[in-house]
Amino acid sequence: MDSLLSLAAANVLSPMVLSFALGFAAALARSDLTVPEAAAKALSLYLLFAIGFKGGVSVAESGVGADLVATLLAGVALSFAIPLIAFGILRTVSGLSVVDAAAVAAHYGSISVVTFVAATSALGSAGILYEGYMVAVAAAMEAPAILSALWLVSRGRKETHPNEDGLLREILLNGSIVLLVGSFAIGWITGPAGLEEISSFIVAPFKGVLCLFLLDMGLVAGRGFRNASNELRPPVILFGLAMPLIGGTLALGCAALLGLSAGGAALLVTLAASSSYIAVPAAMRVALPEANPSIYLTLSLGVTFPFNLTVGIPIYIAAGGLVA
Amino acid sequence: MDSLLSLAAANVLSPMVLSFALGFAAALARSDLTVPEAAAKALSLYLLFAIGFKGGVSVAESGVGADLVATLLAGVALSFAIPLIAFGILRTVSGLSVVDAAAVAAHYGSISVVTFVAATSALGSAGILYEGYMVAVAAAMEAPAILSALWLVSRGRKETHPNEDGLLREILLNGSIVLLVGSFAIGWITGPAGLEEISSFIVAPFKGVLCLFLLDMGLVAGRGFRNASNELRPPVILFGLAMPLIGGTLALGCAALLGLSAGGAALLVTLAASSSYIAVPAAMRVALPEANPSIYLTLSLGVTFPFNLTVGIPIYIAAGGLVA
Amino acid sequence: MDSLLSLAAANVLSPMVLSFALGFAAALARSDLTVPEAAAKALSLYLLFAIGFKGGVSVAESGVGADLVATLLAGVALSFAIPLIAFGILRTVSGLSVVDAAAVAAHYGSISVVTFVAATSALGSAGILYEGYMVAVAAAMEAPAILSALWLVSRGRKETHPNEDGLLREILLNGSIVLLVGSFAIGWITGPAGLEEISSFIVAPFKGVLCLFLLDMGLVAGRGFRNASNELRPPVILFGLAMPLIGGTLALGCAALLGLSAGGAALLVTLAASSSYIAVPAAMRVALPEANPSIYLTLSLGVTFPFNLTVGIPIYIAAGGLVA
Amino acid sequence: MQTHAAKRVEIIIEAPMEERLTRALAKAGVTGFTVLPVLGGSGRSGRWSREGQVSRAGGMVAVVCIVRPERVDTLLDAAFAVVERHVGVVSITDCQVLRAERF
Amino acid sequence: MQTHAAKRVEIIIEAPMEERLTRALAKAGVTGFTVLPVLGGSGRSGRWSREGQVSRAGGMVAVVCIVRPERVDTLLDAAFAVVERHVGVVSITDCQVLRAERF
Amino acid sequence: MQTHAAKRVEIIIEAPMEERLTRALAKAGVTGFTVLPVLGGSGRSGRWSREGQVSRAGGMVAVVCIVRPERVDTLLDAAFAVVERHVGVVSITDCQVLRAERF
Ligand SMILES: Nc1ncnc2c1ncn2[C@@H]1O[C@H](COP(=O)(O)O)[C@@H](O)[C@H]1O
Ligand SMILES: Nc1ncnc2c1ncn2[C@@H]1O[C@H](COP(=O)(O)O)[C@@H](O)[C@H]1O
Ligand SMILES: Nc1ncnc2c1ncn2[C@@H]1O[C@H](COP(=O)(O)O)[C@@H](O)[C@H]1O
Ligand code: NA
Ligand code: NA
Ligand code: NA
Repeated sequence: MDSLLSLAAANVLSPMVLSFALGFAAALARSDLTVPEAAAKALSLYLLFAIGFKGGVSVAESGVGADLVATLLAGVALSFAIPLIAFGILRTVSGLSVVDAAAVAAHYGSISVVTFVAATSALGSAGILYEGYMVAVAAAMEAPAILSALWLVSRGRKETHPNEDGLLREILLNGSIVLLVGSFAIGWITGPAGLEEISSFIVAPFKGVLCLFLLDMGLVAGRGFRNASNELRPPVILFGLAMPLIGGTLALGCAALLGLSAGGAALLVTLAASSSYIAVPAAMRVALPEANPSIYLTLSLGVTFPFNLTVGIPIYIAAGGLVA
Repeated sequence: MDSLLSLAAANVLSPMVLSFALGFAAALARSDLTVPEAAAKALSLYLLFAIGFKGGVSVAESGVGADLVATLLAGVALSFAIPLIAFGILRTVSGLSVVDAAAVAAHYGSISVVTFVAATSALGSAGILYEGYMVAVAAAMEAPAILSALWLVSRGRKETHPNEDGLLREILLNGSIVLLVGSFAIGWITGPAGLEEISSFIVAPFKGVLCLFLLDMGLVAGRGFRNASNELRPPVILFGLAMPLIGGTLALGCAALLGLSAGGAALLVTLAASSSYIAVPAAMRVALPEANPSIYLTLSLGVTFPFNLTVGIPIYIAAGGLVA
Repeated sequence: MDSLLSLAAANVLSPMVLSFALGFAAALARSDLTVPEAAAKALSLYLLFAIGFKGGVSVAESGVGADLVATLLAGVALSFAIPLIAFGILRTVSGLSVVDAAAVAAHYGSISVVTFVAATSALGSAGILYEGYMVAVAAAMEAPAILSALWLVSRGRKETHPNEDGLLREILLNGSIVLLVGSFAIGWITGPAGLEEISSFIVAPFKGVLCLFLLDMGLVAGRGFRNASNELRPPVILFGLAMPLIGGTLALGCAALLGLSAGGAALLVTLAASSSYIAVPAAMRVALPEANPSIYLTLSLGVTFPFNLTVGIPIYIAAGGLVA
Repeated sequence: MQTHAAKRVEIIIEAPMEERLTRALAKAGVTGFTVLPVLGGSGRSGRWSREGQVSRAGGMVAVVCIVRPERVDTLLDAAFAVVERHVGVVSITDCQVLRAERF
Repeated sequence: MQTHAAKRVEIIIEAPMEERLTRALAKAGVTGFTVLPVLGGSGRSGRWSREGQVSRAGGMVAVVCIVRPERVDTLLDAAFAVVERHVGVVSITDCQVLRAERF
Repeated sequence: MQTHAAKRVEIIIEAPMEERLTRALAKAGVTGFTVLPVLGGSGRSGRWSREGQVSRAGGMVAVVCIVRPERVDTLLDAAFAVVERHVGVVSITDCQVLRAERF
């Protein structure tokens, strides 16, 4: 308990989380502070490239076995399953329509790479190791949830086909998955020698870049929250706080069965607990345009993301320590 | 005198100032070299974040006392007072209209963060220490001058109210003030431990980033100068060269009274001598749209900024050494 | 031969080349991965600034003599001559019109800075030194080829004048030449002391930035190739693979005559072998709008650039070793 | 396909005024508009370009509003009150729209 | 100078739909169009702005097609099939063009 | 509100030609125009997009000029001389403007 508290304090008072808080507060105060869209996108490319590359290098160092495949499959299964649970809960407690509930559910089955990155960074500060292949698991968990959500909607009607117009291909080849998997492969191929060549670009400044990126995330989350908070009724907000813990608990069970390390377990829990706000919203605009974006975006980015970043990650790290 | 000359030489031949000169020359030669707007904005966010953060950390290290408050108040007073002096001079010698003179005056009461950053960088190269809270003083000096200018204009007529349409809130919450103050607070809270985490992002590459940023400033200043130099009559240009020295002398007196260190005095003088080209122009477009932007922008960015960057900063540093 | 193979393997399996391959593959697979235009431009400004600056510093260290001037003149001569050869070959084998052939020829006489940068980076990894002034040679070789091409076209008709509407000035003052030459001058003036101030910005992260930039180049090249590959008939593609070797051989002869070091020879060969895809296409749109951009852009960026990056550079380095 | 007459109003205005303009439009009941970025331009106050700017100070934006013909006067009054003292250009074009119920 | 009557169709649509729209246009034989970026806007689904977005999820673009008058119905049918279920606005204006052979 | 008839001319042209076009316009006495960025498009020379470009080489811009009706022919002559050999599209629309003294 003590260590949980000190973990939480170290996390909340880190430059990363404080940068997010600064952005969030600036947006609520309606400051005109903004990070240009191109810069924000460049920062996210950097983070994806760096995290993928480092994951690949660590797999090159440690070798790869059945555990990678098993964890990948577990991640995919979680991503398929969590939307079904989320949908059931939302339909019971929230009063959202089928389409809105399915769209929200898709976000919680998928993952947030930035939450994952923040968790790896917190693990690093705490000196806890984790399996390098968790990056690949993150990539594998992005898409399945979208299929679950489309299936949930299509049960009730005929017209939406998951593969309408190449949507499936689009989801699987979306930029962040490709970059994450690709840089993972590059890291794997070039190994520690490759890392040495570019480590003063992808390792040394990493946390600082993360600060600026989280500043922008805070701005965006704060703006979304300010504009749309009145569309979120209390049961929906509560869902945004409880669902990470439900998904996380499920993932904790998987981690125990898989025999992951403490750090690996913390990351699998974080992935399950996190919710998407890039890939899934874009897919929803194409596949379920009737779903209201201010509900799913605000909930994911304005409620669950800050919750995970501040309170969630220390809990998930502590939980990871319990099962390892 | 010798040390002033060697200081000046070291300053003018630094990669930073030469990068500015390159940009200025490229613009005058009508090269199509440009830094994309989003990149320039991202660089400035980086500089603000880094300078604010480092200031906060140094306050965390040295503690804070009455001197911080006294210097803040002195800065605010300078920012209120300088536009009145500038306005008087301009109305006497330049032939500018009331509105144009007030708009120009507002720029000189406010500050240029980049000039401040360049001065801290020159102090760093010369090994001169300064009070970390000077960053907070910089933030406090951005806005008051705008109010002075609006008051100068409104004396003559009824319609302009300083608080028209939330302008005051806009000025106080403008992005650069919020980021500077916010990152100062983050640095203060996280202290040296926080700095260590992100120093290879905000300390090591700082001067290099400043070079690229000054390259862009040179391009913009050169373009402005090329397009609008014929709108600046000699007395106005002279004002742009003399006003920094007048404002700086005033600040030097304050620094002596406040008992600032040599570096702190140099920075207070630099702040008073520098003129705004971001926050104040935007406020002028809203509040005094009749004022001619090519006068105030070109004077501030094309005359005073280069003057301060090349000749001014060494003088201000030498002056700071006199009163400490 | 052995060392050529190991050089080639080290080159192809470097993070830089693999990043390019990732981008190329992502584009062919029609992923929506993109680098924002502003970010790509910022990365290229960084690379130009860094490579120019470092070149200038190394000239400051080693002094400068007749060899610099001689090499510059050789580079200019190559840039004038190669389009004539290329044009002759294209008109003989490819069936391209006079205008299209001239436009393509201009690209091969000019140079690709990124290919040059990749070659310096490969030399660095292999521990081979080179003359710092090769950067200036690169800058000098950008423009002459354009004049050759315009002359080739104007022989047949009256209307196109090389200096139409200030085109010549535009070419000579184009952004990348100005930045390369300017930062070279800054590096020369500030010397090793200047480099020390900003080396953690322009030296340490250089290869990592190059990875991200090459990722984008791969995306662009792949997209171009996907869209326009059907416009490139086999003889034209073959030209895109053979012309680098022809130009490179010519340069190798010059390097031997000039007595360049192994690294310097490799770079002169690389410059001659590389083809432009920024400055020349823009000039062609203005001066030869009838030429089909999908031919010259795709050939230069989709065929020759990848060839040089993967297979060419190791060959040119090996060749440089032969004449030194 | 069934179309309906409407008016397309295009307002080119300084970026620092965008917020004020859209607030005035909303107050006048005009809740549909689209904001496009502007790279540069030229007018009585001379030539300018995004490249010659530090930050937001001097940029412009184009605000496009499509409204029913009977609403165009309300819109112009609201817009004019904001644009009046500022540089900027307002133009109105006749157009046709699909889905008239949206306007 | 000789000009010819044509129609200018402007379609404001969510960025993730751009690809589908231009594919539908191409299928309907409309091969000339220009895509402009959009900074923000307001409509029945509220106010939005590029700044309030993470990445491409919610942005919009404006697609401008200039076509001969007799082709406008084909174009509208194709566009409408894509826009129908989505937010977005379609407007049509009469215009004149140079070089009619290009359309 | 009092409005006045004018013409809105929209010229979509390659970015490297922008400078030449605006110079030609200025020479013809057209000193008011606005330049909008373009993300991509399609025409006889195929589909292109900003993303498929390295730097400025292939991008386009849209230049919008609002002029008095009697000046439109001068404008078109000046524009056409620049656009003639280049890819690009010119369209002219009737419009109304406020503050006619500005045009
Ligand atoms: N006739 C015009 N046509 C199109 N845009 C114009 C026109 N006049 C002015 N503008 C735009 O409005 C801005 C300010 O114009 P002005 O107030 O005349 O300086 C210019 O920079 C242009 O972007
Ligand atoms: N009347 C209108 N005029 C111009 N743009 C509009 C209008 N209505 C909607 N839009 C644009 O279309 C987007 C979606 O509109 P809506 O579907 O009504 O939410 C808005 O964000 C605007 O960018
Ligand atoms: N009919 C059209 N409507 C709108 N834009 C067009 C049209 N035709 C061409 N364009 C634009 O002009 C560019 C060049 O066209 P083209 O010269 O036909 O290749 C295209 O990429 C489009 O951006
Ligand atoms: Na999840
Ligand atoms: Na000042
Ligand atoms: Na070449």
